[in-house]
Amino acid sequence: MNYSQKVLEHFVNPRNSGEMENPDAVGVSGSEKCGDITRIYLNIKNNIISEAKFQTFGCCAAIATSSVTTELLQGKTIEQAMQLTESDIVQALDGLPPDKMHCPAVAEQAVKSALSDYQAKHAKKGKLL
Amino acid sequence: MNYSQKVLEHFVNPRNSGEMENPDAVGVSGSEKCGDITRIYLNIKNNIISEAKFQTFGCCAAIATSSVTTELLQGKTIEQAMQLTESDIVQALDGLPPDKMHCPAVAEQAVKSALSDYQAKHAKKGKLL
Amino acid sequence: MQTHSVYADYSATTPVSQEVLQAMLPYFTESFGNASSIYQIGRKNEAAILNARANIAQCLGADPKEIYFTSGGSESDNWAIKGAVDALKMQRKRHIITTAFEHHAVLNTCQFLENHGFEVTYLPVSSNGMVNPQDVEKAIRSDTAIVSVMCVNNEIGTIQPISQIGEICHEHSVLFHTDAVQAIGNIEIDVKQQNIDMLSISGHKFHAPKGIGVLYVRNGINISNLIHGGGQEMGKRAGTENTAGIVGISKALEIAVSHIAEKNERLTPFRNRLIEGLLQIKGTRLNGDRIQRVCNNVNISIEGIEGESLILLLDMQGIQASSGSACSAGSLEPSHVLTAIGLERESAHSSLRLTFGENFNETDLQYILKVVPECVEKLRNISPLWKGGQK
Amino acid sequence: MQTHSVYADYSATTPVSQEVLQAMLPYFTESFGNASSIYQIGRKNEAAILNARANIAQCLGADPKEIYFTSGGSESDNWAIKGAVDALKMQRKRHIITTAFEHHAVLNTCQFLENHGFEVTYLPVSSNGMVNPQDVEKAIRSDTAIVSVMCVNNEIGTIQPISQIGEICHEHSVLFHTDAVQAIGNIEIDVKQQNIDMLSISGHKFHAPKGIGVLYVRNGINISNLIHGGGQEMGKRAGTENTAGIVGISKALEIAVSHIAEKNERLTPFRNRLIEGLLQIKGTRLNGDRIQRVCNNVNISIEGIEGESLILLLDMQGIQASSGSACSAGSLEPSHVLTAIGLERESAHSSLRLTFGENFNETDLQYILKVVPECVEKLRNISPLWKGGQK
Ligand SMILES: Cc1ncc(COP(=O)(O)O)c(C=O)c1O
Ligand SMILES: Cc1ncc(COP(=O)(O)O)c(C=O)c1O
Repeated sequence: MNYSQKVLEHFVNPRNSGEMENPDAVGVSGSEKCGDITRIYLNIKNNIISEAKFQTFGCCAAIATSSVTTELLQGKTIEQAMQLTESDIVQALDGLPPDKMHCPAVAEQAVKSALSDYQAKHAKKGKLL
Repeated sequence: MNYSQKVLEHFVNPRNSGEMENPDAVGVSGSEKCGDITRIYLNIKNNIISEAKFQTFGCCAAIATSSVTTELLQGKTIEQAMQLTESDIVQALDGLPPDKMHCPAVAEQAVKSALSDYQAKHAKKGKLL
Repeated sequence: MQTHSVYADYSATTPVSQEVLQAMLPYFTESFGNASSIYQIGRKNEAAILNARANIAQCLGADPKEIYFTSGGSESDNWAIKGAVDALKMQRKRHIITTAFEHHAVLNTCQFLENHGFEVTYLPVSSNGMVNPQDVEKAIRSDTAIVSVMCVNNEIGTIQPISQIGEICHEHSVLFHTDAVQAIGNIEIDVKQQNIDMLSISGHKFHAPKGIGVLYVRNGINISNLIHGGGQEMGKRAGTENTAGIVGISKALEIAVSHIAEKNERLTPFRNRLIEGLLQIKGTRLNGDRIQRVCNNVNISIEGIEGESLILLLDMQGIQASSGSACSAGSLEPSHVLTAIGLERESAHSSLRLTFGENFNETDLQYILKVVPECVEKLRNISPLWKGGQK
Repeated sequence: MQTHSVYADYSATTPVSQEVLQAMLPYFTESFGNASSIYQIGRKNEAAILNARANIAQCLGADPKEIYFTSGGSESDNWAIKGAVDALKMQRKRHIITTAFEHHAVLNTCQFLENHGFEVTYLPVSSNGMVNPQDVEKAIRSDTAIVSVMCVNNEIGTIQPISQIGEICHEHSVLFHTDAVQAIGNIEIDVKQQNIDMLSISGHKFHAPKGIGVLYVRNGINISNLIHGGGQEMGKRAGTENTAGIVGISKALEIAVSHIAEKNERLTPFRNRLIEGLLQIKGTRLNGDRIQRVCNNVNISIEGIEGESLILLLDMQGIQASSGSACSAGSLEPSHVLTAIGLERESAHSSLRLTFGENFNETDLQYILKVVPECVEKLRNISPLWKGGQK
């Protein structure tokens, strides 16, 4: 199990960690039973992600993955964010050990879930108005 | 496989080895197939073993056993020689490794066979005269 | 940044001690002969092995002819169980009893045998990590070949009632094997007094090198070979003798057993203070009995954090520890030992095992008690599962 | 008295070289961590093992994922054969083909399997110690699981037509295993080019320590585990990794394969002169083919004398050699290899094997050619079976 410097750095100094007060969207993914659970919080202004935060219960790779994901989301439009892939995340971390290649999927799913949460709410609001 | 000094000494400098010319008795024992064969030659004067020689094909223990046996036989009466046991031989060698405890039996048998050879011839002669 | 370092993973492995290494070195280079050879450098090695066998026998209360060298604890466990049931198969003994929290060397061997027509009973363990001898007795059937219960659990350090279990086995004429890999140097072993028929040991757990182990097999018990070939180990385990390893494990065992009392006296107070100190952290629990445990094992579950990330944070602070057994590191399965004692999968993922060495000292203790809470705090701050004690 | 000394039993075992020992030493003491642990000293060991696996793979023309570490040649042989037939048992493949002159690690494994419902064909070998690939082809049946033929015989040093045998096996979709324990450093091995599915190696035959070996298993071939437990060796061979041994065997193999040409060039003339010189002794014969043999093996039968006593006399003169394989020393059985090539039991008891090392030199040669005839003479003088050439 050899982590890249990038992974270790994000693990030791995670960016944007912690709960967000009044997020515009929240997504959860993973399963505590598998040892991994990630929550992604988003603030969205004018279709653009102005702030992303995370909370993760999981291994070093899971934490680093969430951390880098929040960085990748910053400033992206919803459409851009929707296109974020596992391999974007792996690349941003300078790679992950083979045993840990499932982590980006958890993060990606949390993001997608947050975004659909937002779109659902937004769509509803739109209709109501 | 640890041989006593005595065994090694007899092995390196065997006593009374080689063929005897005109022996009064010869005995053979062992089987080449088992890797051991010993021939004992005796010169007998007035019921007493005046000279004993041996030839042995076999391991270090077999050679040392034969060598020490010829020493033990020297000067013995036929009756005394008949009573020579495996353990006398083992003792004279300061012991033998467990794997080699079959060697004295080969020597003892060669002696017995030489002696019965002699007794048979002698008895016949006695009867004929 | 790092101010101190403590290796606290002695149950995973230990360094070879200088004394042991010095004893081994000649057998790599000068005295390298094949112990089965008949010339002098071979016989010299044979003598060293005989010596080691006798020395190990004495350390365990056994006879030298009952000591077989193997490549480690896993081979010993495999050989004991597979060898015993193979030798007994003509008697139609097709049942094996073991426990739910054995090492995988035992568990996976049993599972393999299940696929080969054997039936296995996995006894439960209590919530404090103890096997009940009565459970063993109840599980014994007329076709039971062997009972295998470990001396000391490798994760939670609980000491099992081996001697009683052995007695029960003997009353029912069933073979009794125990995995003593984690017991050596921590508790006294006397195979005769403790009614043990077969016992596994692994050198690297007590300062001998990796790749050498012992299986004790009581005189009169016939087990099939696991590794067939040359006539080494009295015809029971083939392979050119690892003389350096054999000399090493003999020396290491001698040192280990002669320091048991001293080690217990020294380490027990540290263990107790460590347990007390760590349980000050909110949302923690001790895994395994507090009293019936070896003197160098602490295992706690820490709510809201995951084991691997704690281990890595601790490593960055100079503390080497483990979470679950070293063997299952890298797997996502929660520890089978912790689930066996009733932990939910979540808490089983949140365990920290500290197992310390003979030289553990006050500074080490203080350092751990300072660093662990900090690391836990840090991870809880980013955990979605931690709400300050009230989930 | 003794004027010179020559260790000429390299096929029995070799000393660990200084280079190999130096590579190993850090892994006993400083870098001792468990390779399965996730902290840094564990990961450092894991990296050393990955490195070794890649290096060994390269030496053999294999993929790193095809290299498994074992405790030696015997375990590798046992695992390959037992593991393969166990994995194939559902397909009702219950037939094994091997040869009459394999090492006991193969022969006794096959015998064990015969007692477990398998059928084994032991192919004959020719009087010059060669296996005929056609014999392999003829022996293959629809239920043949595996063919095991050694690369180089350990007693008489003959080099077998492995590549052809492998090709035949593959034409018939049968697994091909070869015991290459005596081949390493003497002949080139390329598992892919030589159609080898599984290959056994033992470290101590080429200056690595005793107690470490390798089994190569071609990608896509599934064999059952021999030693179950932890997830080491990609889940196929349990036991805490013997990092020092692994680093040692990697280094030693690298050195051995890079010196094959040089070694052959240097030793072949010595071997030939030794054979010629020793055959000057009346009543001697060469065992094994004169050409198809490794560069460091001489094996002759000497009428009228018994092997062990010759070995001991030679040892007293500083020459270490063997008679029959080291493994069968101490047993009274004549060498099965020599009887397989058609020797009478008597001549099989009268063999001398000299296997020399890389540094064998002119002085060694001259010394052997002087001492051996003297010792033979001495023993023949007391032998009842020697009558100066005419029995
Ligand atoms: C051809 C052959 N196979 C297997 C072995 C067994 O190797 P080890 O004794 O290292 O287990 C040996 C050596 O004794 C050998 O020469
Ligand atoms: C209880 C127990 N049994 C068996 C083993 C296996 O020992 P080894 O890895 O040396 O084969 C271990 C260590 O990993 C252990 O802790």
